[in-house]
Amino acid sequence: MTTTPVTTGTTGATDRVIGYSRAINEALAEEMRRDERVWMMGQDIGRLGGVFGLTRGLQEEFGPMRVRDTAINETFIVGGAAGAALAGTIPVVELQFADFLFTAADEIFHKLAKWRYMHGGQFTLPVVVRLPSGVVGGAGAEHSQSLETIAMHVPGLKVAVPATPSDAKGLLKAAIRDPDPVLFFEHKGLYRVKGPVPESDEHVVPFGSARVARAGNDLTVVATGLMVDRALAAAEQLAPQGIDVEVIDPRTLVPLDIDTIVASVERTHRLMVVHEASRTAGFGAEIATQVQERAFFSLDAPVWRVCGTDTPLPQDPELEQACIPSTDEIVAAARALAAI
Amino acid sequence: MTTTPVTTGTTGATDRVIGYSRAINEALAEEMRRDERVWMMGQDIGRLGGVFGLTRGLQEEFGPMRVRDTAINETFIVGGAAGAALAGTIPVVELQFADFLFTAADEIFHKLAKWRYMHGGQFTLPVVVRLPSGVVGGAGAEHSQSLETIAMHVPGLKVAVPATPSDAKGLLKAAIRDPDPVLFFEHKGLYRVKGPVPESDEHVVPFGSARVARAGNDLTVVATGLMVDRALAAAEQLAPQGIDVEVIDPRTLVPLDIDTIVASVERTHRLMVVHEASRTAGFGAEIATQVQERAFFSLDAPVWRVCGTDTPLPQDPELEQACIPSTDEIVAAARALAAI
Amino acid sequence: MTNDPGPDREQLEREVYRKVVTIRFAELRIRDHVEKEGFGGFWHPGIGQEGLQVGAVSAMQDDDYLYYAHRGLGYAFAKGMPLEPLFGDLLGRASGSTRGKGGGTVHFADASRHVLGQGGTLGSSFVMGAGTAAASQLLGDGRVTVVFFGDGASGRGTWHEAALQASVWKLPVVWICENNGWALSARFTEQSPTEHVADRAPAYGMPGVIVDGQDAMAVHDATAEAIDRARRGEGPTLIEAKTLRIRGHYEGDRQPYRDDPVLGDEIPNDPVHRLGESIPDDVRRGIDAEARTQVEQAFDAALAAPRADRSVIFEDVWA
Amino acid sequence: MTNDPGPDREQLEREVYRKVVTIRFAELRIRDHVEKEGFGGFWHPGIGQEGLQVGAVSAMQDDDYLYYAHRGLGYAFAKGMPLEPLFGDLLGRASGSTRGKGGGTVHFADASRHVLGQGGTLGSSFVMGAGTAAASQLLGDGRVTVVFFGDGASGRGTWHEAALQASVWKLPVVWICENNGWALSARFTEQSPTEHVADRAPAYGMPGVIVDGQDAMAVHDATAEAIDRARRGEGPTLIEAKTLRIRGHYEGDRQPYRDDPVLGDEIPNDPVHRLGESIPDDVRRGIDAEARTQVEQAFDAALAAPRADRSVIFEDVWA
Ligand SMILES: Cc1ncc(C[n+]2csc(CCOP(=O)(O)OP(=O)(O)O)c2C)c(N)n1
Ligand SMILES: Cc1ncc(C[n+]2csc(CCOP(=O)(O)OP(=O)(O)O)c2C)c(N)n1
Ligand SMILES: [Mg+2]
Ligand SMILES: [Mg+2]
Repeated sequence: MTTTPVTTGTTGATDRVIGYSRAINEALAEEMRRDERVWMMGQDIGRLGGVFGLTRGLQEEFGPMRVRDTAINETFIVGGAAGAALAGTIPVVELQFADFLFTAADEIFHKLAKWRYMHGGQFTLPVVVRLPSGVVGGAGAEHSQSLETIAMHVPGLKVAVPATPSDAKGLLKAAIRDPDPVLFFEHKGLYRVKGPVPESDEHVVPFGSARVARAGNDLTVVATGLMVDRALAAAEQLAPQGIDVEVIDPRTLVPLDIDTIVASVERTHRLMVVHEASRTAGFGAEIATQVQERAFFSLDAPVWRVCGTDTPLPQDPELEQACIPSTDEIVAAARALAAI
Repeated sequence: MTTTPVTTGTTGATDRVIGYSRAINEALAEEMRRDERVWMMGQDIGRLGGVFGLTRGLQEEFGPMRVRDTAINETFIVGGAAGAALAGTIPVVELQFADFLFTAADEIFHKLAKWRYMHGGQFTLPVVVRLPSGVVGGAGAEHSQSLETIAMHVPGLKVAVPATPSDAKGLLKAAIRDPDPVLFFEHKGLYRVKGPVPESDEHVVPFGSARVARAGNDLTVVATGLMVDRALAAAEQLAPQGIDVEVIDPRTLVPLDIDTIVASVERTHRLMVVHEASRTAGFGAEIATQVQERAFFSLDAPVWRVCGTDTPLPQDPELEQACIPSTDEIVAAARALAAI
Repeated sequence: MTNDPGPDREQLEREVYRKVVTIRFAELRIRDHVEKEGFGGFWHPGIGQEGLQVGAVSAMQDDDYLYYAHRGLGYAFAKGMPLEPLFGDLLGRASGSTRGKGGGTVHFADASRHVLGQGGTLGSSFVMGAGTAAASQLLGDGRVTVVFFGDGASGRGTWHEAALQASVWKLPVVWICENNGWALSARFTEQSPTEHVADRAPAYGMPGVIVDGQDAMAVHDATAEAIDRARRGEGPTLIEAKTLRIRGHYEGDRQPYRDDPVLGDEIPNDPVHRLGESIPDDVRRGIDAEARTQVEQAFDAALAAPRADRSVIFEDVWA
Repeated sequence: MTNDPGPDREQLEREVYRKVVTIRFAELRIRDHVEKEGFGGFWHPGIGQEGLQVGAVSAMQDDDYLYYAHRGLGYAFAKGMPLEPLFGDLLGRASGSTRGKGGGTVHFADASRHVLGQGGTLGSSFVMGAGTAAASQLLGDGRVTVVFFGDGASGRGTWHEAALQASVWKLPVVWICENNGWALSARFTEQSPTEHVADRAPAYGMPGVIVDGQDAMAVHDATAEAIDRARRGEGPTLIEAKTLRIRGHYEGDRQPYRDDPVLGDEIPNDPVHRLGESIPDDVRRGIDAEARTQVEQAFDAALAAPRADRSVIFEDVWA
């Protein structure tokens, strides 16, 4: 079942509590103010402000040339961004649904990922592709997927998976400032979630630094996106049962901060990875494999995964929730794993 | 460095020694003779017989309507195959390079993989997409990739990775007879390799049954495609050093015969996965993870991977070989792993 | 069904009217439900576009293949699908044509009636439709494939790849563009350098026909001609039916992006009225009453049907 | 460089001749190498198509952007890239423009000369080129982007998406189709329902210009006009240069798929001869001799250069 919006993270002195959507919108506005070369294109992002409202007000402030509505042409949106980057601009483009990366896959996995390499490092491709991701309520098999693992497998793309408003803002700002192409997976189920965000134009979260969302000693749980809050909720349920869970959110999959995860497992001796993406060949397998490669003799039990089903996602909003991990499933799995 | 073509497998009484290409060509011809609904389309497959010569002679035998040359339109080749399957035919299509699945990704990962599911099981999509895969000599970053893991991650697609002429023929025949869509990854580097193939129109290799290419007791090596021969060569080098390697070729990744792998590891207590695909989030991670999930306490050492580099592939034929596992690397890694 | 004058024509017109008015009631019933009960997912209303949908499909034979678009149920109903499974899909019921699973606002199917379904990515049916037609050509089964799409979808590259190949191969396929002037928040005039989608037909060596989409019988006739042409082996035709998007992109869309007045409930050039004109009042009233009852009963039945069981999640991944 | 008559024109013609003949010698030198030494990868000869490549690029300003196609080196050389790095790429040398790594037969680049490279998937430069032009429009830098492509590549959907958007946005981009009648083993006539690629231009609301691709100066003039138009903000133009594929798809292709006689070494309507006609013999001989030497020296230097070190494999993945 859907979790209701919750506030995550601790509030600092100068933090405001704002929504994940608002945080993204602020990052876009601030970076466009900071650097004239930054611009955006995508379907319905201008006059409408985006199908999820993420770009609201930006066309008013920056005009129709810097916040540009395209036709229904994903290969142009992404491939055009690659070409525009070669000409000295910094395009931040939106696909309406992360799933649509398949309609521009040559542009993402060949052009963005490899152009620099193929041409001997003569160019940089500072492009950000914003990808509203994950299950959100009846959007169906081609509008609900979590496809970040594919981006992790193809070398040349950085991959962000923010789980909180603060990270959404800070990672997006980092992505825009990064000279490399970034696939930025925003979770649609988090858009309305609120949380503390530092009051600063320079709130930039570096790629490759995991966040320990909850410290614990008995079991390490790695989770991303919507699953971070569910893992935290599970941890709260498990604490009174004597299972003290450490929850780690890697925040970016490329680069991946495996050191933080390994260090945690070396203390807890148990690891579980939770992700919404379908189980088989998902990024949970990569994390599991790296951890056992590096800390095999620290592990007291196998690494477990709690993941999305190996099925397409049904369109029904109730059925689709049954395809991704619930807090209850995480609790049950964690208890069983802790008992091994 | 490139291995020279070798003969793999044992020869049965009624076997002939033929090439991997020839085996594929025979499978196509036999299945088209057997079932009128089977037909093919793709670029240059008719009059030319395919850029790699795989479909030579087929247009002569079956005519230009059943072996049909298309324009340069990968979305049509795959999406059209999906539509043609709905109308009661069995299309076997070729993309000139496996990499081009990115130019038809919506058609592969959405249409082929999900159409049946989205429409409540009313349709079957018996489509085979033939995908010449892997490094072959100076073809470059967008013509040399091993992308089978992506197909493994997206539910709804079966995935074959034949390593021998016999399996190429038997699996292709199984693929054509399968009611589900199959991505058939042929390794370009194996096209000229010869091996024994049963003399029978009914040589069908079932999906989901791994082949133990070499029995051994000290270490299990799982390898696919071009890597099977390298793993076998490594095993021969290791045997006199007292390391008896079992080499398992899963032959299909979806479905995956994990039972055979787990059973082997329960005897050898050590596992190494070798693949040409780039390391991170490759299928080696999935196999490693499943094995430690199911046989953690049988493992005496971490599961290791010997894989392609996490880089795009350079176009230079020498440099590209340095990006994929060599026999020497497999030998070195196996020795180190056996010593843990 | 062909374009005869005389009694056959009259019967055809009544049948088209019956289907159009049934769909209209269905559209209104769904709107009512969405407004009052809310709804899991999005509903893209086809209200006002029913005439062209029914008109075109009425020119198809039973075993011709249909790929519909996302705006309403008119296409599928016109092809013979009963209302209950359509509502069932919409409401996520086990009685839906997709057994409540793949269903919802854009997916329904009926293999027996050759309603082949729809992809969630716009424009994916261009290539699929051409492929279906290629199969018919190969099998010599005499079937024609009809593919509906919006003006927005016409910009996708799959159009180009499918249309070139279909034309060169002379495939039996008919493309019907419902040009309602909008693609979500974007006006067609902002997405197209030419005035009409049909202006692109010569690039593909195929006829481009523009027809008034509010005139169901005109769309029927244009489609019948294109289908005949396709069946004769002369290749594809591009039909552009000019229509209007009466409601927003989805039911509930307040259309803040519009600078012109949003259309009210009044449907300009309403296909229902237009078709109704030539039908005697009492006959028309009879048809209306029956249609209304049919819709109410089917919707109630769908509402009363059970939701799909979770076990269906794992079904139909593999054949 | 504009289309003046008089002394400027004469100088331009000589410069075009010099570049065309240099590329011709380069083509012959490479063929020789491929035949004698073999070659890692494929070489797609541009022999016979050099005239149109050089003619078109000669109409570009230094800071205009170039996306070339896979047939030969003419485009890049004409844009000012020296021969040695081009040969270096071809031969996998560290001295290649891509440092011997991404190089080979289809990738080379020169950021300083705005030679932006090429994708291995045909048609990917349609969308990239439109994007580069969109950046120029945004920055107001006055630059024009020129995109070369083959008749086969014209069938890819990326063309449709890029061309529609470029036309609606009036982007400063010029599309140049080298129609050599073949896409690998497929004749253009089997891939296109229209006689000319340029017949598709009206669908995109842009001018479509057909020009004799063996006439370098005619291609120059057509390109100059299209570039002017683009620079004035009037949007894209589609130029179709009719040419011939003299050798097979790749060097060594025996073209078993052809039912007509394969072209020999004689180049019909040879652009070299055509350009040479108006140049006095002694001047021409001087240019030829210099070009020949230049090619020999550059090729020898490339051959002598070291191969790239394995360490480059891990470079340039990230900035
Ligand atoms: C490839 C793809 N891009 C974007 C979308 C999101 N989307 C759904 S409907 C729509 C507008 C479609 O406009 P049109 O084709 O004219 O149909 P209409 O809604 O007007 O009937 C968009 C952009 C999509 N489903 N698929
Ligand atoms: C998307 C894609 N499909 C197929 C190919 C394989 N391929 C390379 S060149 C070629 C023929 C190209 O023909 P054309 O565009 O006319 O150029 P020409 O070779 O005649 O110069 C093909 C099919 C490719 N590189 N990319
Ligand atoms: Mg529309
Ligand atoms: Mg050509």
